[in-house]
Amino acid sequence: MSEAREKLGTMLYLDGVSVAFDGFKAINNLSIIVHPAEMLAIIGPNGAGKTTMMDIITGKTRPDDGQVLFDGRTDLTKLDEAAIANLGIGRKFQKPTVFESHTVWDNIEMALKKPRGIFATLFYTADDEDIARITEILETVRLLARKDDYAANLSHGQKQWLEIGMLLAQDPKLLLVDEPVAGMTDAETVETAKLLKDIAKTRSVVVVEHDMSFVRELGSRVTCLAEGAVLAEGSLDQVSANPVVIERYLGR
Amino acid sequence: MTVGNRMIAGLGLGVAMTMGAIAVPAVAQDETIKVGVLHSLSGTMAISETTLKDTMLFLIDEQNKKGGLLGKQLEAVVVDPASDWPLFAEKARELIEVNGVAAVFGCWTSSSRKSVLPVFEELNSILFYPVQYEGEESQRNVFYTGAAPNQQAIPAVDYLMENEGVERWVLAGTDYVYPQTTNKILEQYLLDHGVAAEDIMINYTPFGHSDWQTIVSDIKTFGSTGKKTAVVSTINGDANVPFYKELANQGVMAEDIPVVAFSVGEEELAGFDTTPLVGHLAAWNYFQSVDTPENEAFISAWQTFMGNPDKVTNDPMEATVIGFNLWVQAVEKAGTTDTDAVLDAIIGLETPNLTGGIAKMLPNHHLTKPVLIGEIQADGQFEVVSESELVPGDAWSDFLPESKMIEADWTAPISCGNYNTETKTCGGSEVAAVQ
Amino acid sequence: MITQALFRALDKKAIWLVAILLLVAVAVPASNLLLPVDSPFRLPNYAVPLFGKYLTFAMLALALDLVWGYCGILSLGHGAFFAIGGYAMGMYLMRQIGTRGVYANPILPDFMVFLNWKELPWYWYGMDNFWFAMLMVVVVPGLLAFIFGFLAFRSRVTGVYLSIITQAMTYALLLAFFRNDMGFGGNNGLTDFKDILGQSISAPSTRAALFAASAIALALAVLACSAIVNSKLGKVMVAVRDAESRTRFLGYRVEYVKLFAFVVSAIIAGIAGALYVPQVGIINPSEFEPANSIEVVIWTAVGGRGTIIGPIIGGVLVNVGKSYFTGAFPEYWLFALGALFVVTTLFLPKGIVGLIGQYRAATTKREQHDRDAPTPMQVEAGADPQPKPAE
Amino acid sequence: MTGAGMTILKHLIGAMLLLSALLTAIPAHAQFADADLTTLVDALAPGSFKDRETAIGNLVASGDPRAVPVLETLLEGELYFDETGGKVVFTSASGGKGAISDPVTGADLSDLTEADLEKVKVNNSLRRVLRTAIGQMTLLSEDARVRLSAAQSVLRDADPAQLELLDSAISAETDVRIKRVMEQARAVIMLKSPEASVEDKTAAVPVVLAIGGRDALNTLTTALASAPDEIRPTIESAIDGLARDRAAWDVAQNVWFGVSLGSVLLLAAIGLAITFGVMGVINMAHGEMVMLGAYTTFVVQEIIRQNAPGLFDWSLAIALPAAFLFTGLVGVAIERGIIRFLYGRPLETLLATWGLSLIIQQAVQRIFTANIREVGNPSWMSGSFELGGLAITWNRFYIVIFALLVFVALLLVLKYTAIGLHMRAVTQNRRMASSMGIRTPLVDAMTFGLGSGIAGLAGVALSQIGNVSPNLGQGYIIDSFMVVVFGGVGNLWGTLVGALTLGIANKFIEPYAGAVLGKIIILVLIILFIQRRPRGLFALKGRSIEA
Repeated sequence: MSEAREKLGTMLYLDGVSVAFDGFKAINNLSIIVHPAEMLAIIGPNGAGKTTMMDIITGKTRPDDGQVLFDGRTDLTKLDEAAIANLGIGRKFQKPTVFESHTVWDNIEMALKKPRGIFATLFYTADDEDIARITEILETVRLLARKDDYAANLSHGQKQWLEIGMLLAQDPKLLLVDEPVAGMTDAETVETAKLLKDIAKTRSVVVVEHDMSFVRELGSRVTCLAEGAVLAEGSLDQVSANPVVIERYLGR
Repeated sequence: MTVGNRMIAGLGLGVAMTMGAIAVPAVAQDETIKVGVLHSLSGTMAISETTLKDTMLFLIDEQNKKGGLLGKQLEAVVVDPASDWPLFAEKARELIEVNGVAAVFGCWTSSSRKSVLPVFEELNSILFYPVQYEGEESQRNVFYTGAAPNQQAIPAVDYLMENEGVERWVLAGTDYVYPQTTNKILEQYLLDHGVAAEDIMINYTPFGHSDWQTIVSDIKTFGSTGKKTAVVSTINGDANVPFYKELANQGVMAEDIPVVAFSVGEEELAGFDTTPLVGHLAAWNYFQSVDTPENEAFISAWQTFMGNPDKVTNDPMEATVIGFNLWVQAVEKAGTTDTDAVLDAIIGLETPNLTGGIAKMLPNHHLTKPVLIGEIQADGQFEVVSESELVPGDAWSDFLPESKMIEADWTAPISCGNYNTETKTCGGSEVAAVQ
Repeated sequence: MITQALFRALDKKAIWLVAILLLVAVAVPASNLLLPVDSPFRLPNYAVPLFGKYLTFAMLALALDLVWGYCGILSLGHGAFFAIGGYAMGMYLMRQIGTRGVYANPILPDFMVFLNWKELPWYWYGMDNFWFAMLMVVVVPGLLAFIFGFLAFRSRVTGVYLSIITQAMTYALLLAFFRNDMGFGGNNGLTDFKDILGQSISAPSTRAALFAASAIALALAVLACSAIVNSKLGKVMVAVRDAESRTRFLGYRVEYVKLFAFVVSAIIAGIAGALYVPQVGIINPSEFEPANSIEVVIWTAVGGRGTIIGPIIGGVLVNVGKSYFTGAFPEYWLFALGALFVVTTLFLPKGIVGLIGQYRAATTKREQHDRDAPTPMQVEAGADPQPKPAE
Repeated sequence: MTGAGMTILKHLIGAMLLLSALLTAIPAHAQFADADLTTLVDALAPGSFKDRETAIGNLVASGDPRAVPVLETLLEGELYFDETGGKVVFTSASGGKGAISDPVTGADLSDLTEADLEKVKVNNSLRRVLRTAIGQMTLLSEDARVRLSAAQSVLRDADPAQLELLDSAISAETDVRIKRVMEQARAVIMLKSPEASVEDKTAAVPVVLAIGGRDALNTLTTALASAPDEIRPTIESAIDGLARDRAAWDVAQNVWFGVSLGSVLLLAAIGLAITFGVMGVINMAHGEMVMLGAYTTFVVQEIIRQNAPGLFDWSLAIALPAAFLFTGLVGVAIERGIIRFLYGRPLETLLATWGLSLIIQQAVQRIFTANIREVGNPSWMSGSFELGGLAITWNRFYIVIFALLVFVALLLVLKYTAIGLHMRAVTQNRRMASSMGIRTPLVDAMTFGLGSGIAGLAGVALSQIGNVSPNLGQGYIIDSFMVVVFGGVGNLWGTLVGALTLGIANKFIEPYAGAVLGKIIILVLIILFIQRRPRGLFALKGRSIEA
């Protein structure tokens, strides 16, 4: 009973999830809960299963076992990537993945929350509202000046921002952000943290990150993963004080 | 200029250049008589056809040494249709329209011949087709100098029945029109001769089939019921080498199960050691081993021309030679290379076969030929074991219900390729349209 | 909606291209039919169907480019759709022969009489009707592409795996059509056509009309393709080509995008095949040869893939070259052709179009972006790498 | 029953026999004057095949052992006659000592000229007659090998007319093996002969049954038709037993055919598994590497034929390293000249190598002409042997072994040698490998060279079963790609399993669907299979693969 109620209020609910590749347990009985309009930072050593966890949530990898629910009701394990994306889950990849042979503008336009059907797409023409929305997003991610440039010509940091912009354009309820500040300058990092915190006011955000100062900047709840399972949970201070975490991840 | 119109300008230029390139020779000088050679020099058929291209060059060279034709030198125009059937049609058109050839010698496969037929009909030119084929065709502009089914398949089966006492038959072929038709004719022929249906096995394989284990093993099983069994092979060109190698290795001896082939000649046998295959048969109208003065002279002149004393000769080469000789005679008789005049002049002309006897151009555009049955020898040559009288080529098989009442006669008053002797009409009005 | 899409398609390049094609559609027949025979500007009769053939090849290359250049699906079996379209047309032409066949059978084509068939197989029904046959030209390649694509894309078969199974498809069809039992004339295929829509197929006027039809069909295909690639769907196609799984995470059904491109492309190829057959006068299984499909890939690459004009240039130029060299250097032309492919890949990675782009880049600086945009192959290599070795 | 050893022995003896028969001088107790025998021998030349058959009969009737070499020479097709005088002679080709010699006396007849000599023609039916005749005449020979072959020939013909001769031979025979063959022959004759008593026939059934295999089945089936009612059940049950055996052996035979086809596919594909599977080069010129290997074999054999014919049986052993080196070098040249500019652009390699394949084909055609070239089978690769109810041809047998050897060798090279280690390192992470001091360009060239060299080895093997022409490679390229992709790109084991699976599946479908339809079915199955497993049979799982 209480379990059902517990699920009902969540944005993302993982319970007892396991997956193995050729016998290697990448995720082992993992349980995580994210509430609406909440930010969760996930830290953990390499190979802890962070990216695999994202793959499971976004439908790229099917878990062998366990429950993955979105919005307390929708079973994500039955859906494919596109369906999950259309439910309102956006994902930003570890390595910035933007469409390099398209302009910045087109990248956002494609991400914009609009009917994704073949013919709807074929006959789509941007109306004023869409143009305004795209402009607004480009402003937010500070790429308006480069809207006609090919994405390939952006710097690494700009690509990261473009991808975040694409996430925004999708208007998701839940954002999965994988190492958003890798390759950014300190100033950019601060900006990014601000932006994410802003986003988290209205949406749920899961951030995977190695950069401890960035995580501190975010000031959110922290979960530490190791070997595919939760090692510790709590505030960053609590987690980083945890002796097991120190031994397994932070070192010394 | 945008990229687009630059490119389009380029395209236009390209097309214009091609037009130029192809169109210029059309205004050709007339000091020579041009002869088209339409044989594949690349692709799968090059194995068989390049030799015929060389044969044509050889014949034209010889003719020019004799002073040419009508006081002019002959000039070969060689193109490469690259074993690509639609390209045959394109190249035929190019030879006739652009190069203005007086006649074309070419094609090997039925598909290539079928592909060019409409071209020769439309442009009213002449094709000499030098390969044995399935028959069921006689076209006004085409001369079939290879064997019709009654000049190869049926005599071979007769030989096996009479001399080897064969009672059980495997008809093995590549799955295309020539074997299908030939086997259809043979099946009917065998049934007519009292062979039971269960004593006939028909098997088809794809082009270039290379794994013959199962089929050879099946042949062995089929042939081991105590009844004398033979294989009639219409297996195409390059699939033959692996087939014979498998026969040899599985120990299918000619004395037990003879294989008689219609598409295996000296060229194919040059591809392997024939010692284990001695005694297997082939039916042709020509073998290199035939001992006549004409043949001896031809072989030595050919080998000298090619600069290779081991160069073999084969049946389609002889068919090319006969076709060429008849065309030369017809042009001399008509005094012109004009198609209609040559078509009229050539009927009834005669030239000696290289194997003895006389090849006469019949009104149905086929020839009289002797049928030779040869046994494979250890040196890759054939030993003639049976030689028939001259057999006139029959375009329309008498053993198929649909065609037994059809005759071809390109002389007046019938002048058509498919005259129905029952209805006394010509089948297709294509013919009527031309006339 | 549709008008908007069409309007978008009419960018400057496309307008030029369509205009030129329409001009060619008029000029070539006019030059052949209207000018006196001795005029130096008159196109000889044989050239009309020959040029028509080049245009159908260009159309086939354009079709391939839609899936390969824009959507990243390297099909090594596109010749199959071309051939099927051709067979549909061939069946119609065959039925038009009627009693003019050698056996004078009003219903059965000669090769069926020849093989002792008694009645017309069901799939030949209706093919004597031109419009029904034309429907089949579109439907059969489209349906095959739909079924094949649905299975393959749904299972996320990509890269070389997809290329090889498309090759397997055309190879299987090649073998099947070789079989005489299939009822398509076996190795000889369908030939000896007489009429199309009551007009003699060898009449210069029919030839001219077929040429014009080919040029117009190509112009329409150019319009359709540029409408698609300039639409948002076209952008999604390129997105799929460059980063397939990213596109998925944006919520696009990649399999449907691919399926759409594949089916449209197959239909264009089918129409090209249907126009090819009456101009060359024969359709037979060799059109299914895997080597033919590979050649189409090469035309596209030589011209420059990922552009609308590139495959058209490639399709025409390579075939013009082939026509010329097989006649002029019959014994050596394969060296020339082979060398062309090697040289193109080594020195013209973006094809002939890329060469023009390079030339232009050297003279102007304005269109910086074009040049700096990644070429399809660079992106492809980055985004869709060969699987890592197993050990 | 007799087992493989026995049958192989038979096979070997049979092969040696013709030679020995020619060399063994049979002691001549001439019952005939030279002149009389000469007349009989000379009668072989003129007339039709029918006349020749009569002449042979007369010669056999003479019983003169000197007739045997004459008949054997005739069987070989090496007996000649002088066109002018009609005299039948031996030439050097027929084993005569001098150029031309008298077949009866052995006297030198060099006054005859070669040009006048004409072959005495034989055809198939005459060959049969000759074999029977020789069998008959040598059944009582003193040489055991000759007797064995004679007995086998009698067993083959099983002519009731020879019963008497056979009986006397059996009673005189001391060698158990030969005696058994003779008894088998006698049993077959019994079953055939309408005059034989029911007891004789009943006794014959188990003897025939013991021959086993298809031959016994045929004999019994034929006998059943004319058998008296009393022994029908015996024969029928014997037939049932044999048919059951046969069905089981047929399955085994299909498996063998499949393995053999699979090994051909494996050979053709394994080089591609390196150049395509490991390096990612879509190598359309792979088939041409195979073709170059086959032509290398041809060239090696030509050189041997002209310079050292005695070494012919070693030609393949010489061709293997030659082909490996030659095609390997060509591969290195291709890699250095073209492929290295195309890394990271896998599809570009398709175009360039396709162009290359056209050039190589055309070049070979210019050099060797388009005609099929003869590549001979060494004697140890000719013929077949029986293993229980399986008939296995030697060339296929060796090719299976060879394919597996190449596979194992390649695995070992990749696993345990430095170059193999470097190859794997470079293909997995080029930058890392190069920063660790591996000379990546050298390794690339070596890898491509290795793949090409293996294709060359395949060419040597494939020249033994197919034809050698410029198009040879085209016949294998599509199948090779199918195998590599079906097995899973980049996985050698996948290539092995893929090749064998496709081979065996093909051979089990072929008897039901025919060769053409069978191939179509296999292709459709591959397409469907790839839907199920989009990365082939041996795909790796995990997230790195799917990036």
